Amino acid sequence: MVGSPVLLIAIPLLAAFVIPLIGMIWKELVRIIPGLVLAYMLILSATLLYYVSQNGIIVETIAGWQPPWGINLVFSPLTGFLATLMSALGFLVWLFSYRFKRNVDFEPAKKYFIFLMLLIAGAIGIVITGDIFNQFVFIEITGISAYALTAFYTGRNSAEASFKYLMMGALASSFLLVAIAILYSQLGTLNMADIASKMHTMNPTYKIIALIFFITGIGIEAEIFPLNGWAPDAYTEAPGPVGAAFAGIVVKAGVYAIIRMIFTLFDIPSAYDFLIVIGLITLIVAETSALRQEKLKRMLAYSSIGQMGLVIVAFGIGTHEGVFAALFLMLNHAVIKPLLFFSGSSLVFNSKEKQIAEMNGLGKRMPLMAAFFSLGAFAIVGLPPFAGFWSKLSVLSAAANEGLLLIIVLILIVSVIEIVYYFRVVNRIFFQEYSREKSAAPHRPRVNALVAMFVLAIAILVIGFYPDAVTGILHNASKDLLNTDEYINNVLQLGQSLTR
Amino acid sequence: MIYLILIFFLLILMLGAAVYAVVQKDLLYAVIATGVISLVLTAIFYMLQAPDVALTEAAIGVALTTIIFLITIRNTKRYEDDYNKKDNLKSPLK
Amino acid sequence: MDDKLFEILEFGVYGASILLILIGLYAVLTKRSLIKIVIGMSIIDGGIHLLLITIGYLKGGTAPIFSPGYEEAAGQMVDPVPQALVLTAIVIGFGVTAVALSLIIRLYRHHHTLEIDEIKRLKW
Amino acid sequence: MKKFLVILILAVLGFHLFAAFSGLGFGVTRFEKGVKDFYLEKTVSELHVANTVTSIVVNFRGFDTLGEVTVLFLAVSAMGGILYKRRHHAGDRSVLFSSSSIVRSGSKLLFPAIILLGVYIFIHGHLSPGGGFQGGAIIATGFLLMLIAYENFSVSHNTLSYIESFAGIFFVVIGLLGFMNGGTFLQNFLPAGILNNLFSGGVIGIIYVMVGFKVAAELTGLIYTILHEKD
Repeated sequence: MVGSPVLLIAIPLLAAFVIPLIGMIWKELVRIIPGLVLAYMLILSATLLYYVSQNGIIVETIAGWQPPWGINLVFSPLTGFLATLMSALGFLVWLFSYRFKRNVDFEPAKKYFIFLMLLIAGAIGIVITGDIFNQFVFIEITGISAYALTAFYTGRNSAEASFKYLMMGALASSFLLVAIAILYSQLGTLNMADIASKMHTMNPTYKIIALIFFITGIGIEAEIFPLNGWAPDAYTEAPGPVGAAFAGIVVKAGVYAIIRMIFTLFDIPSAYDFLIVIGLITLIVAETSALRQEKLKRMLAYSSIGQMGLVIVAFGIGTHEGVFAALFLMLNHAVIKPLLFFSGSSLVFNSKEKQIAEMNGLGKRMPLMAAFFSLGAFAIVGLPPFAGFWSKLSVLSAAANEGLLLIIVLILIVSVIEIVYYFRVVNRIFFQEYSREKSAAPHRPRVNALVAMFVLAIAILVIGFYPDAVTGILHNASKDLLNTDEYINNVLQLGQSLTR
Repeated sequence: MIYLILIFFLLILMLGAAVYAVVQKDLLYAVIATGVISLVLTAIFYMLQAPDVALTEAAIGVALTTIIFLITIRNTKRYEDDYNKKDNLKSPLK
Repeated sequence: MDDKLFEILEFGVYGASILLILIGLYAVLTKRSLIKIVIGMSIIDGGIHLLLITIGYLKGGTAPIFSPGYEEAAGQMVDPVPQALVLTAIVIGFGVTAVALSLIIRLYRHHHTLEIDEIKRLKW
Repeated sequence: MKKFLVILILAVLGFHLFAAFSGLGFGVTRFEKGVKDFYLEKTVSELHVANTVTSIVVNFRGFDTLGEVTVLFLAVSAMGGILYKRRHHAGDRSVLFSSSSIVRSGSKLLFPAIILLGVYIFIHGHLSPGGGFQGGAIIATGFLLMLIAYENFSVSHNTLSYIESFAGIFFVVIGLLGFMNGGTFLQNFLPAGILNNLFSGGVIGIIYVMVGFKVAAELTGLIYTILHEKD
């Protein structure tokens, strides 16, 4: 075995404590070390994912206590897939923002990369932990780094967006604690597998109350409908790469936490219908709001919320195909949305208000960025040769197999709305006259940013033309999510076999 | 017996402080009332056999939280906007 | 007599912690001063901590600390797990409160007001 | 109008919460096979730590504590970033109130005693109530007292940052040493000693002392940061 899942958490934390010391010696290291750590995490999680696909789930215990008693980390095909995705994306975000603020003496810039690294470590922690209170702690780590990153620019609006996010996040964590209190008072344990195995003994009333509190708590991170008021502001006011990290990493962790609760922990069948309903509402409200937006990043934020709604609908279908489609959507969204954020933030880099109207005619001045943006736009609305097409097709076929015609109709209508607002932007970029003052030099992204965008673009094309390259991993992952008994056995059996 | 009555008294005191903290327009008094809530919670935690938590709450809840609230009020302002300001009110803060 | 009072106490402790949570929620939802909102959040935290400790309480129990000569006393001890959780939760709550207050100071620097209605330039 | 709506919603929520929790029972043993009994047994028989809360916080659920000190670290860093101003006046500090000489001499007398109490509490974290968090917070209150009483009392920011970083590094490194020796992260690899001795519990005492230093430095830094904000 090459390493162990615990290193995915321990190494970033160690690096976060080391960086302030080393930064006193050579300031450049403040930016370099997080990148090295993220690259290490990427290599480690990829090799572990390969190992897991060959040999079965890794259950890592902490402090040598067996799972019902100690905290454990679960590295299964599903969690491994998400952890690999997050660390890969994290590395790309680091690469994009490497030369982001040249001046390291600027106090927030000194800490930007620490926050970014801990954001990703926290998100990976949410995914691979097997203990609900530990998950709460990781949610807080992710949350505080996200608040700090949102308030990165010293303008007036960023503090406000950050405060709004913080308020909702703090309320959410209180709700989460109440849910944990209810579960602990009923079952006397905090381990997820143990809770899942004892869940049938619990009084149904408590079960529903606990689930409601959980979903309200985690729904804030997952951006489900009534709880996503923070998202558009935070995405708009945060720096571009941070928006990409929110859309690609934080939201995925939140969605994972919700589906782990519903698929594994709580055996409430009606929760799946609830997921479909809430997902559809999120999808429709977000996409219609996106239509009205005038700022680019705000539009992307609403589009991201809508995509998450679609993911939740697909999970709510509940079959193997549905879960597969949802994971495929998550993968595609994690690849496409960062490309849109990267290229979009480069396109509106010099403009003051970041309006869509200011993007007129940029296709001639910044052809590469415009090409990347339109590639992302085509992919996310689901045009055939690109990545988004396959995932949307699999959602539709999963819904069709279950005979959920209403869902199909709604998804198609929403796709039309999506096409309208993305193509409006593409139209402005390519077919309108350049409207800003002529003297303004176009923003030229640096080499590292270009490399990050190239990697994402190539990933979109590869997934688009050879979807088989990823479907194997996704099928394994969805099997893993649906097989609750195996999860419980794998975690608790180790408890019996491992003796100290 | 006395013990139980004492807990009741503390709970009522705590709720009273909470209501006072919410309705009081003068933020300084509201913050002090929040500190009182933490102080009473410390005593209740101790009575419920949780000395570790009581120590933490005493140091963090009573001392540090109150002081960072006070510093914030000192750096921003003392009253909610619909507070009917009395000119002759004197206080060590502002 | 004591048993009767103890039953009322059950009512009282759970009721007080839930009321504390509700009072805090009321402040967060209706108050317009930013500092009041943060005060409300810390009141909610207090209520939840009390709730957790109450769940772990055992009638006539002792604190979960073994003194010399009483190594077998585990049966009469209160549940230590909620206490450990509350320890963690208090420290995390303090961190979040501190970040919130520093954001308030920065907002005040720009807007010179603490009223949420006057600050709200971003739409909800 | 809005207030009544909120009160109505809260009343419904409160009713359901109360219905849920009043059925739980108060002061009763609620579950037969919970994790609690295991912890209470193993803390005496294997870890030799008298304070069960300490053994849970540092060993059984030590990963939570690692996350928690990270949260504090993040909070301090975030405050530094959020409150950053371009034109930073080094000497500016908000003065809560001008202190009289009684307060000054009193603080000077109390300060060493408070520090000593804090150190005592986190060194004896595995024997008596208290531990790293409590001791660290008490030390921070000591510094707070001095910061309030003396307008020109200052703490070196670099020193705080050194203490914080080194304590954090030691925590993770001790965890990784356990990983290399015993096979799992944060595992105890030192002899457990005798129950109720100062040198017992293996790495638990060491980790809690580290947590104490880290929490003290972080909380002091936090207060220092917010106190140096003056417009």
